[in-house]
Amino acid sequence: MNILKKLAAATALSALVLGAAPAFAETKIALVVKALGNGFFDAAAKGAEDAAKEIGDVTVIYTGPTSATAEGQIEIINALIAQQVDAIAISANDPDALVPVLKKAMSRGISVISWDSGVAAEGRQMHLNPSDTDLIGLTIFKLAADYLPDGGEVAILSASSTAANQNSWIDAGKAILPTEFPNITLVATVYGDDDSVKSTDEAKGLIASHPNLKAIIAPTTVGVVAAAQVVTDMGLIGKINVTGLALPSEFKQFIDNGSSKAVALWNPIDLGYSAVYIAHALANGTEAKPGTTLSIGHVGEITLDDTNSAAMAAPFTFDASNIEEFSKIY
Amino acid sequence: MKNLLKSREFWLATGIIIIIFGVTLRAPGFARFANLADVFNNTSMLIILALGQMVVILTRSIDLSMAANLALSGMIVALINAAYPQFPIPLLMLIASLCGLALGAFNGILVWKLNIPAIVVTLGTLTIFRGTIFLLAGGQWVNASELSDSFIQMTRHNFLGMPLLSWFAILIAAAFFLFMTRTPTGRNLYAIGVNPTASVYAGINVGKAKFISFCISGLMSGFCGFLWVSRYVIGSVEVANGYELTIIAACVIGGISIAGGVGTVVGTILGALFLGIINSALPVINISPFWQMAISGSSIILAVILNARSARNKGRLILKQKSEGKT
Amino acid sequence: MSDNTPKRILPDRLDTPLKAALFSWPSLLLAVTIAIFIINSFASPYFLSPWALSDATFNFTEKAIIALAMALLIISGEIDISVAGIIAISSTMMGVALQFGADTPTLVIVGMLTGLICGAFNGVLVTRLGLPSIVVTIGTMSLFRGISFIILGDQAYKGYPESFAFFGQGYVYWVISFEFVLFLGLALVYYVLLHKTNFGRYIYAIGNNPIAAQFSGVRVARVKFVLFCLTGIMAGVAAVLLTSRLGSTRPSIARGWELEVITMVVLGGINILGGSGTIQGTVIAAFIMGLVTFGLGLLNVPGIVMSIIIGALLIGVIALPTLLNMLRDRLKQ
Amino acid sequence: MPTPKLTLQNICKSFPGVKALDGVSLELYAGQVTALIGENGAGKSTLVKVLTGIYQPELGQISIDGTPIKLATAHDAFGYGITAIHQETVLFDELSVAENIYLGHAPKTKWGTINWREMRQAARKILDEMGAQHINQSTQLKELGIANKHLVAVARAMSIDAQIVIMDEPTAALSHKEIEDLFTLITHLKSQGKAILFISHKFDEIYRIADRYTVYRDGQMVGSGLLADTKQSEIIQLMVGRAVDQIFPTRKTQLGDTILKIENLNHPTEFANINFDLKKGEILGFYGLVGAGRSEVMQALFGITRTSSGKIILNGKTITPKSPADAIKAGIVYVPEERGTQGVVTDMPIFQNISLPSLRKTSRGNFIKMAEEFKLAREFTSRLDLRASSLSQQAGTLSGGNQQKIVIAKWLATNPNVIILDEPTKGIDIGSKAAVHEFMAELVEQGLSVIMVSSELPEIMGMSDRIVVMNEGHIIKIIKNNADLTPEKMLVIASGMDETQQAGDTA
Repeated sequence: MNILKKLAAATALSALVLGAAPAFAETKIALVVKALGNGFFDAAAKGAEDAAKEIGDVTVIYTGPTSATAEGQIEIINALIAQQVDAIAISANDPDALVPVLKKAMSRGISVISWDSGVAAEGRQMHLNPSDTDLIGLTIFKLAADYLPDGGEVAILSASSTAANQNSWIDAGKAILPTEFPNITLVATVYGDDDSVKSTDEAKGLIASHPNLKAIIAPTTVGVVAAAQVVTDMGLIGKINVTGLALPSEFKQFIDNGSSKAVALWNPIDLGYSAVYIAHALANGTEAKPGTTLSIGHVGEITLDDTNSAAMAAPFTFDASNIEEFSKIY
Repeated sequence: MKNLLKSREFWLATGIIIIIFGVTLRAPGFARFANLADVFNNTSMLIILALGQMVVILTRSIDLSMAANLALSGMIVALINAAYPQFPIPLLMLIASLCGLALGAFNGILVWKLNIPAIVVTLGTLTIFRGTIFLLAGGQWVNASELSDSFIQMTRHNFLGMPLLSWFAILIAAAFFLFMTRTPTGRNLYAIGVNPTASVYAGINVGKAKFISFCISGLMSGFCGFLWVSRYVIGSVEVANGYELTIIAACVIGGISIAGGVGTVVGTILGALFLGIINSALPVINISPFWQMAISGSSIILAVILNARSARNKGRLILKQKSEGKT
Repeated sequence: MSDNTPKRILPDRLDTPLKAALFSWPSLLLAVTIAIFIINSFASPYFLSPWALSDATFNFTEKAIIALAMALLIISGEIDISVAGIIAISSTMMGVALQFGADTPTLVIVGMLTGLICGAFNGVLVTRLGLPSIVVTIGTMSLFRGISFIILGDQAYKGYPESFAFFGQGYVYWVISFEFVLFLGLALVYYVLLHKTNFGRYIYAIGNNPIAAQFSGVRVARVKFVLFCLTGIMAGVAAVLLTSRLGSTRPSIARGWELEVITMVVLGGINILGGSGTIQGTVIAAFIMGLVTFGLGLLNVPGIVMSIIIGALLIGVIALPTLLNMLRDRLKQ
Repeated sequence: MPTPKLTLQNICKSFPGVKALDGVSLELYAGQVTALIGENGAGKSTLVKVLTGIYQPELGQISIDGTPIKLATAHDAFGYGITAIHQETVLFDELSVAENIYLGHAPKTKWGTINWREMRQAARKILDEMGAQHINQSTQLKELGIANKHLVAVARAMSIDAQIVIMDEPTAALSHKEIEDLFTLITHLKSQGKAILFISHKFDEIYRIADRYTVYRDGQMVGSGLLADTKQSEIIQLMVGRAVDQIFPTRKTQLGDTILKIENLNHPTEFANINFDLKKGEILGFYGLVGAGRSEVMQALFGITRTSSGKIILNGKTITPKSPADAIKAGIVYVPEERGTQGVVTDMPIFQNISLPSLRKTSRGNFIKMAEEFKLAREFTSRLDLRASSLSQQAGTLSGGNQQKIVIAKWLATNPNVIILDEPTKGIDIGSKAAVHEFMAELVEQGLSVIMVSSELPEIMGMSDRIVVMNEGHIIKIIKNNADLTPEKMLVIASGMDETQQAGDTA
């Protein structure tokens, strides 16, 4: 006990000597993503930086594991807790596994929000959905249905089986499928783990096992590229339409070559921007409870629902007419 | 004929044919040439990598760094291609190969000159290589839109009905076959695996032969680094993560003895194909892909048990010698 | 001849134990650890906080607990690549038990028992059928995790009882976590087992020369079998801790841990070819890996970059004695 | 006097703590066989390694036809036409016979690749010339027996057209018939003008085949000359540095009751119908050629080899040892032939080696008590007069003789009933050899029973009370050792009653 007190004293001392302690008023917000290097999250980080500049006195720590695992994120959160960040905004690799460590963070006075891919309610103060879950579910199926006037078989190539956001969109889509698109049959759902190779293999598997497949829906930016590449390679352009959620800058060539008619996405820059705005507000005393309205800079404002979640704008559709323009932005 | 029935390769090939036949009963399209060619194409890189690993295992070593080497070499050419799209593709292929060769040589030097066990060396370099990728690329991925079209098309060009990727695998397999059966160096690699002491007496430099084997596995990793980026259209830290154990698994199923000196090029190819076919057959016969891991695990164990049975030490056979002498 | 020459009595040792200890591998590692500790405390102002240090331990204790048993296994000349697979299947079995309404003690027993069964399975394959352990366990690695995938598929088990959370999240006293105390306790047990018991001596003898050990009456197969079981149980314990810490089970749990555990053991000075090494070394190596990872994490350096340091350390420390010898030879000439 | 084909002058080679070769010389002549004679540890195998380029001597000169050469690698030796046939065949089990013959110098095609067809044909030709028509050039080496592997090794020597052929105890594992074939072959090689170095322990063979001799003792050359001018006793005198009949201790034999009885022991492939008994205070010698099945029988008694049927009765009780641990518990211990791999744990300290089978006794409740271990080690190392700097010294750093003492000390510490010694003096120096023999005598006088397996006739005849002769997995005869027994008789019996064989002249 005594030694530990000394250690604590030494901490304070070294902080003083080194002068590395942050300025008092500065708010440190950690933006934790599923995996580093992913274009979608890099765009979100850009938005986060914009928000930090606008608010002032905010430092954004952009971090994440190199492979999309919950264990990797836990290690990072432990390091963030030790650094005494003021807020953590996380896009989670697993909705359940991260709960204990995020609870610990909150108990140490850190504000925690999830964005993009959520964690279970007890592990965060609020969740920022990029868009309305039901709307995304509808959109991804609609993108497929629009180009299948006669109906047919479709299959889903998702991210990891534990990704909360993808799962909720797929569930929402499945729920409305019988009523909205009665002549579309969903024949399979497979998981590419946001890994290019696995996604490629899974896409090939889908095509091999379902000869009548008309469309692949990939609600993940990694999977959609892999699926479009497979369709291109196998010479199935025109036979199988790839659709889903894609980053225009990464996906442009597949709209151009016809392997995909249209994809959708929200603006990841806005998403990162909003996450930082909300995290800053919560870190500075705003309480998140159902009905609270939060202002998010130029994006506008959002209101929390019963589950302390809020949704941003409807997904935006990219097709041959506008992909050129948006591929220059994100 | 008797020899044929005794060979591992024969039984493995039979097993593969039975699987293809069985799958075809349930999914008639499976045995079509186009589909089988596709399965082969999918397995091409595993074949090339397993052949590289085979050479190392034959000399009683192991290379855990192949997948990391592949990812690093791949990232280097991906970065070059992203920055200079006009850079000639064959030159990129060469750069990736040389890069892999250099990394393999680094492993080899540590094993040869410092006498560190291969498993420790490659466990170390595996993490070093991965980390270096992150530093090189600054944590970014190189994705489809950044790579030039000619790079991406390199593995996809159709030539005589098969993609170039398949042809690369066939050419390399043929080269390995010649190398392992027809060249003195290839035979020396076998010899040092069978009996290192005797090899020294036969004038073979054991350390140098191990070095050569690591150069070969490195070269194959580097070349596959190029193929991987072109085929999967991505360069990232996570490329082929954990693949090192799949490569070793292919070798083991193919009858390469971890104790060195035993195994053939044909066996290794069949081992890789076995994994490839399992991989592609499961979804076709509607078995959940979640079964795949357990099946490949069981096949490894089964293969090891069968190999061990055929290689069991038979003792001196003193009494049998006598009966031989009488007849 | 022996009648007219006086019988000689050999001294027990030439070096004093202290001198030997001072130049041993663990001492070198300890020096490295202290150096890393000092560097860390200068590099980040947050490092020396008791809570931060406590949090840091969570990153490596589960792996280190497996490393203790793995150390013994590697000293005996075998290896177990399947430990992460065992974690997956143990965690999954706990999840299955949970579906049948198991309480916390039952969950712990199920986790450890699954580990034991898996370890015994490896042990039987290696000792009964005489198969090389590195290949067998590459196979069982896929098999064990594969069974998890078959059972769970894309699902997860969650909703573990409140009391179960103590193992991976609870604190015994102030910042001292249960995990950490358990690790230190197990380290002590393994230290005594390896260095102070007949069993430990047998392990060294087997690792140095299994045939001579067998010819000296050591029951080689039995000892190895027990070691595989111990490794399995430790993986089971790690599964309990990790499942409790994550509060849920996925089949992809602890993926890639096997190589990290082995790295820890080898860094700890245990000869991968068997026969030598100490528990002290392994424990210190666990701290080194934990401290390097956490120290760089505080600077927000991604884990993958840290692996360069770990990899270089691994090769460097193994190469050091050889390099020094080469240098000495050169100086002699 | 012709000029030598190969000359070695003043060769020195030392290892940590040992001067293996101390200024030795050697001359080999074309068309002649020179026998290199010396006890184990005299430096013969080191010399072979120097000649084949495995070891580089610190000093001295090697010349061929008067021209000085350097043998930096095994490849160099190859290039100069020097080849060796080793006592334990160093060949490649998994490779084919043809490849074993041609590894490293296979015939090539114009592309630089190996020409398998030509290689097989050439191998066939050489094997035929040697009279080895029965060996198929395409079979894997592991399918062959020991004698045939030797023939392959000889074929390898022929294939490089070696001018200098070294044969390191080539007959050790061969039957008399096979030895005859080998001698025919050597005569053939002589007629081709090859210079042959023949290393053997067996004087009958040396006198039959060799023209010259060179004797080494303790790393030094102590004599050389023409065999025709020299009597065997003189050579033995040179070899051991004293008269032979002093080697074995005299002892009073007092046989007690039967302690061990073996009844009809069988093994599916290694031995059959083994029956013998052992009395308290007896030394029972087991004689036969290498590969006669002696070690296999011993290992069955020690629980390593499983038997298919038969009984082992110790002190009137039938025991079935399933592992060495069982055998040790029953009181049967085994000093193995392969000391380095089966006897001592080379990287462990001396005291731990000695206490290994007795740990239960030196510990309390399975917890090690090091003081007890040291006490045990001190007691038995001093009884055996072990030479080492301390009890914590690594066993592997000691000489062969001292390692053997550790193994024996280890077993005595278990307080056994029966001690089996498998080639107890193989590869150890004269001094330790005598000490081991003396100690054996001491042991039996104290009432222990000893089974001694040996291929050295003098040792068997000098030490045993009775001799069991084995051949091809069977016991041929059990002979009482008395003044009537001559080495000639023994050889005739051991060769499987083949009366046509004449043993060479002996002293």
